Amino acid sequence: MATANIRNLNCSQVIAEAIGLEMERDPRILVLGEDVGRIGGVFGATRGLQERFGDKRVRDMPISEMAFTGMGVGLALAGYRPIIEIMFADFVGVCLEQVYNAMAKIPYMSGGTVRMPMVVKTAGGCIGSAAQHSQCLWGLFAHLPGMKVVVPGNPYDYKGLMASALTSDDPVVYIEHQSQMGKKATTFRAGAVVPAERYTVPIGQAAVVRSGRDLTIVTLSACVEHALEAAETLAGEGIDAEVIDLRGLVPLDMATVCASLARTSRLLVVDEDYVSFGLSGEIVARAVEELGPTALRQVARHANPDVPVPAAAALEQAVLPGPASIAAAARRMAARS
Amino acid sequence: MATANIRNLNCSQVIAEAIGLEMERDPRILVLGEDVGRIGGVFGATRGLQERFGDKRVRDMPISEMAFTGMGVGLALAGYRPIIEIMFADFVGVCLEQVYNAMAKIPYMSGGTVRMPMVVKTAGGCIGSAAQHSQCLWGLFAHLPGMKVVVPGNPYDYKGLMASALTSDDPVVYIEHQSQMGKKATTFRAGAVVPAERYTVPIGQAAVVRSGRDLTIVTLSACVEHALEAAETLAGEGIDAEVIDLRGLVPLDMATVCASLARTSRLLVVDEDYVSFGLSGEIVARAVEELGPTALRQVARHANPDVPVPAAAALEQAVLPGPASIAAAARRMAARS
Amino acid sequence: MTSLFEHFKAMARLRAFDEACLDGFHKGEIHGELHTGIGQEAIAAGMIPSLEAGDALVSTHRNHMHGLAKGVDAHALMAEIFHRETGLCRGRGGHMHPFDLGQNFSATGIVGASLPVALGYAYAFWMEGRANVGIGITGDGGANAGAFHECLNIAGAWKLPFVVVVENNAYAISVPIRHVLATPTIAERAAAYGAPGWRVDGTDPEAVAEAFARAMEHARAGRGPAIVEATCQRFQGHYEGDHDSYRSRDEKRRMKAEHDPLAITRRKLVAAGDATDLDAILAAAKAEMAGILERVRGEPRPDAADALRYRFAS
Amino acid sequence: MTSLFEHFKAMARLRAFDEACLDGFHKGEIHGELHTGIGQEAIAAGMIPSLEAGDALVSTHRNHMHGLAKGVDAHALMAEIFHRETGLCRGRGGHMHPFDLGQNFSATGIVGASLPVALGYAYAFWMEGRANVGIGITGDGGANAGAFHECLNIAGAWKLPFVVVVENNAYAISVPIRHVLATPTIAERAAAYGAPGWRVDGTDPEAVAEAFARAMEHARAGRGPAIVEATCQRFQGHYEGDHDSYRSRDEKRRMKAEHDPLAITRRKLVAAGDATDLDAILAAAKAEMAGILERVRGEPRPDAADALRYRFAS
Ligand SMILES: Cc1ncc(C[n+]2csc(CCOP(=O)(O)OP(=O)(O)O)c2C)c(N)n1
Ligand SMILES: Cc1ncc(C[n+]2csc(CCOP(=O)(O)OP(=O)(O)O)c2C)c(N)n1
Ligand SMILES: [Mg+2]
Ligand SMILES: [Mg+2]
Repeated sequence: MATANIRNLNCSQVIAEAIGLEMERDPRILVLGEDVGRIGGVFGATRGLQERFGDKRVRDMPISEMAFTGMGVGLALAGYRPIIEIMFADFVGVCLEQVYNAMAKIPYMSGGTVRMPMVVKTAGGCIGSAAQHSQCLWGLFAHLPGMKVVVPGNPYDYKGLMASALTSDDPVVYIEHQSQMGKKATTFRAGAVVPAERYTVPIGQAAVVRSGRDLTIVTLSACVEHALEAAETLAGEGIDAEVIDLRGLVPLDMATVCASLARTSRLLVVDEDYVSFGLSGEIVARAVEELGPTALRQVARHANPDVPVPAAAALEQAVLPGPASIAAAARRMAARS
Repeated sequence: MATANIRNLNCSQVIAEAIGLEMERDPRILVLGEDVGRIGGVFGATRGLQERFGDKRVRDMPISEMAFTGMGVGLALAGYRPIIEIMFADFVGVCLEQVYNAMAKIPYMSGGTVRMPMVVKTAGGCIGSAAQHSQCLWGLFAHLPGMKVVVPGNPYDYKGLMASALTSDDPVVYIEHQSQMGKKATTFRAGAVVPAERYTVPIGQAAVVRSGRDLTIVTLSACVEHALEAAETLAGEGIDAEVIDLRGLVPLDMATVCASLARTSRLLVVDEDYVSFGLSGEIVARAVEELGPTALRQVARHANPDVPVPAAAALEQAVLPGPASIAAAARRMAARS
Repeated sequence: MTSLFEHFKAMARLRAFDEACLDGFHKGEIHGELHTGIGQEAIAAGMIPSLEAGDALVSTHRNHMHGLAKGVDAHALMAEIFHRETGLCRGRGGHMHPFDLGQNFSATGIVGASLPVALGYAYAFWMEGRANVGIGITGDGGANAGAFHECLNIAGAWKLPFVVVVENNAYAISVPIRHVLATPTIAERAAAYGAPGWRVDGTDPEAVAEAFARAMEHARAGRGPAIVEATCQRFQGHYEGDHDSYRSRDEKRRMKAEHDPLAITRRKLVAAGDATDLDAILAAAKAEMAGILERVRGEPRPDAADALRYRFAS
Repeated sequence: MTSLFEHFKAMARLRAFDEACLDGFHKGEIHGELHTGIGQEAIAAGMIPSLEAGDALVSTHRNHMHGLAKGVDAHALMAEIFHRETGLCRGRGGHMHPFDLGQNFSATGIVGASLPVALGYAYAFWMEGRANVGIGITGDGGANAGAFHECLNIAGAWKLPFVVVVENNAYAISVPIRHVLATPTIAERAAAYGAPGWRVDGTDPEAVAEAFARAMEHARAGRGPAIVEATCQRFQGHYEGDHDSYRSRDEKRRMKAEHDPLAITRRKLVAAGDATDLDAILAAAKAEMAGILERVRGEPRPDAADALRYRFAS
């Protein structure tokens, strides 16, 4: 780890590094997607891989997502471990069929005789590109059974979770946050140090990224950094927030969440995805189921209020969680208790 | 209403009747879908309409769902009120793009200058056709903002909610239950009487279909009948269950649910859709948010445990709610209290 | 070259298989839907001579005959259709979702979804420099799905070993293909992908075999994709229970009288003076499949307690 | 017939519009992405003469010029791009999602998704017996999406008035179309849909106008769909901020030197002895668009308090 502290990659470089290490290790891994080859991905997360591994293993595809997502299924059946890149999560509407009816279901439908070691890699979250290029949609993937849903929120996890996804025998949806791809590792509050060597972060384990006594903020992806920033502000006001990074939705690590809630008894779920019928409701429901309703003194959700992401900056800011709005939500809870 | 009690239509006939009445009233309504014309739909819910309204207004489409769902969007922009039939809800993976990125978002993206009076009509639920033809998926639609999601569970509502969908200026997803399409009106415990005249059932209003003191069963679609049957059994055991038919997910009528919970303080959500990241979690979360965590003494969910629907009957029965399993879930709650 | 007699034998087995399924279905032994290929046997039979073990075949909701043609064990397939623990997929998949990794065979219940998966195999073979082919089956209806275009374009651009077999039985459920097709044939679309396309009489196993062999050679030789469109008739309703009101009584009578691949082939064999007892062939096929059905009937169904197994490897 | 001079005037306005947007973008006045059509003006300009108010046009992420060609108010469009309350969509949609019901104009940010919506209009016109056309724009990349096939097949089967204009600028972001296309041209796919297809030089407004007029007449006359493929070059990166490393410096230099539709047209006008002061035309267009931009700059942005408005009618 001698090199760790002098490396200052951005998250997309970290991901490319992880994929490169796995591709070296395992010749069955290949990458299909739009612009993943010559330019190494519109967010840069496959940069340099085509040069190293050739244009068959890292392939620029036409805009035919249904075909190449299904090719991923066929390649997995043929013994490969394909990474299929859907450039933005928003585009999954053109190929969801192969994702949920084939990739996710074949292991179960085949009675366990077939495994689907396939990774759907995509970018979610908002960087200002409005309603059709800003969605998280992890709640959608997680609702559909059969795939693991991994959502890293810091450089260390981007690398380690990609390694785990590529060694998993189950299908994995791996969702990056657009805003983090160009963000330098050293600017992160959590997971800023990224070893050059290969390592894995287990899928399905949440992390307590900040300990606190007063309330538990449960979140993931870019909102983890927002929540940590909010927690610093709140600390100055005498509110001590614990922050949990879920690191994914399926499997959902409720043990870590419940252990925290057992101490704080206040739950604030922060989610950049749409609020209804998704992650935030599931967290609340499972907390209530597992701890019993009376164990929780307060419960709140702060997420996109079920509107398409608007184009105008002021509107966008009004519907997405950020450090200030998270702090405000926590303050409202503190005031009520 | 003189004729009401002598009519014994099945639900698909009731739906066809509703559509016919609206098409007579409003020449802008048309129906596009596979097999909707000559044979009147594989479930019969558009039977007789092509003969009455011609093959332009009731059109058999090729298996090109992306094209004809998008045609619905174009037709709505051109001033029509299209009904787009996606034969099974499971197939939405080939055309979700036009449903969620176009139909559902255009009203908001256009700043309210464009309305999308479009109905996506589809059949969900299980009648034994395994993993790719048995899904409910209402949780998926409801998670994606901009469309109303209507799920009738009895003949009266099938008719009245279709009338409302076809007069709504908002996009509506209308989900039938496969198992109810051939079921005769008179065999229903609720909503068995279907007037011949036109009437509407408002979108977004739940119905208390059975009053009870001990617990509140919140459900929808075919599970309403299952829950009513379970409630009869439970009544004989001294457990008095209230049953609420949500009749849809968006808008979600939590007022009716909360009013009931204020009395029973026990919530059992029954859902044929996948349990996680969907309807059942949302109900629990909103109930906790609106009533406060301490208002509820018990909370439970009974839904598909996040597996694809298996082919074998015994397995299928093991993962889907039915009268016996609902009664058992209620009994477990009663035993704990 | 495969003799017409061999084709007849193959077709007899294919029909007998689906008739055994029908028998079980009508006795209420199959939970859910059933789509048979009865009337379409000459297509699967015509494919057999050109299929190698290393090739991959991805089929549709109407897949039994393709599975058998690809070498899937008839017992394992039938046991799956009857949802037994001894089935290909332990009764979890059912008749629309058979998966046989060993034979590179699978299917899907979603129309149009077979082709992308077959293309994935084709890409694998091409990468490996293996002279194998990914074959995707579709009906006439499925050829109107967008995936058809996406897959053939990709295969055409990179000369992937990809063959599309279109079973054109003139209908997608109730919708006549001629009402919803821009061109007289599906095969002629091949030009849009720089590929050859052949339309053949899909009730004639020799015609199918010849066109399919040509397509497979083309693909194996690294010259890219090809389309084989085989016209045929579906004797049963779209699924068992289909009222089939969209085809007139007369149309259905003529279909069976004039377009039965078994009857046609039989007449040809007889006319050519083949002395074999063809009834004995049919009877043997029937007996084989009836035997398998009997065996399946005695086999265990999945246990409800196992409903959550197999969803994840770990 | 529209004179070359008129085309020049139209192109000057189209370019000036996108240059004004660029100006604002580089001053940080546009939140989010921007895709311009600079270099591709001859296509939109060539469409103008054949577009009627009652026709419908559905465009892509690169839609400004098509909107202007269809008659969308330049101020309302620019105000939308700059997310003003005075914009076409009150600043909610942004530059990829303009909707103008009055002009039957809309767009989408999802590649391939424009054509189905345009086909819906075509169906409406056909039903009404109106001699109007639904026009769908796609890039070369979008022509590989499945929707292209589904829509053209439907239009071909029923002879719907549907015209597809393919702006072939040789790239889908970084992917050269020649690497991912099975045929030399996109236009030749038209035969697969029983339709005519023309490939023209999309830097020549007269060539575009002629082919587009022919396609529109074909569609208006009830003879079904048509494809117009217009080759062109995109001068800017795919979006503003694109490193554009996939095109060599030399390629980009030649592109601007040899394939600029404004420069080409200007040379032709000068060679033909046209005495008009073309610089004055360019200056007037620039002034018009700069004026609009100034006006937009003074207009109010949406209020955060209104973020939840407009999601439902009721
Ligand atoms: C995407 C999708 N749309 C619709 C269906 C429903 N469906 C099942 S089979 C079928 C007809 C298929 O026709 P064709 O491809 O000609 O095959 P055939 O049944 O005639 O063999 C339809 C519409 C489906 N399974 N998937
Ligand atoms: C379904 C879908 N896939 C991918 C994208 C991302 N994307 C946006 S534009 C573009 C390239 C489009 O190329 P082309 O159609 O040739 O249009 P051009 O940008 O060259 O005008 C891509 C891949 C998208 N918006 N939608
Ligand atoms: Mg067919
Ligand atoms: Mg392009």
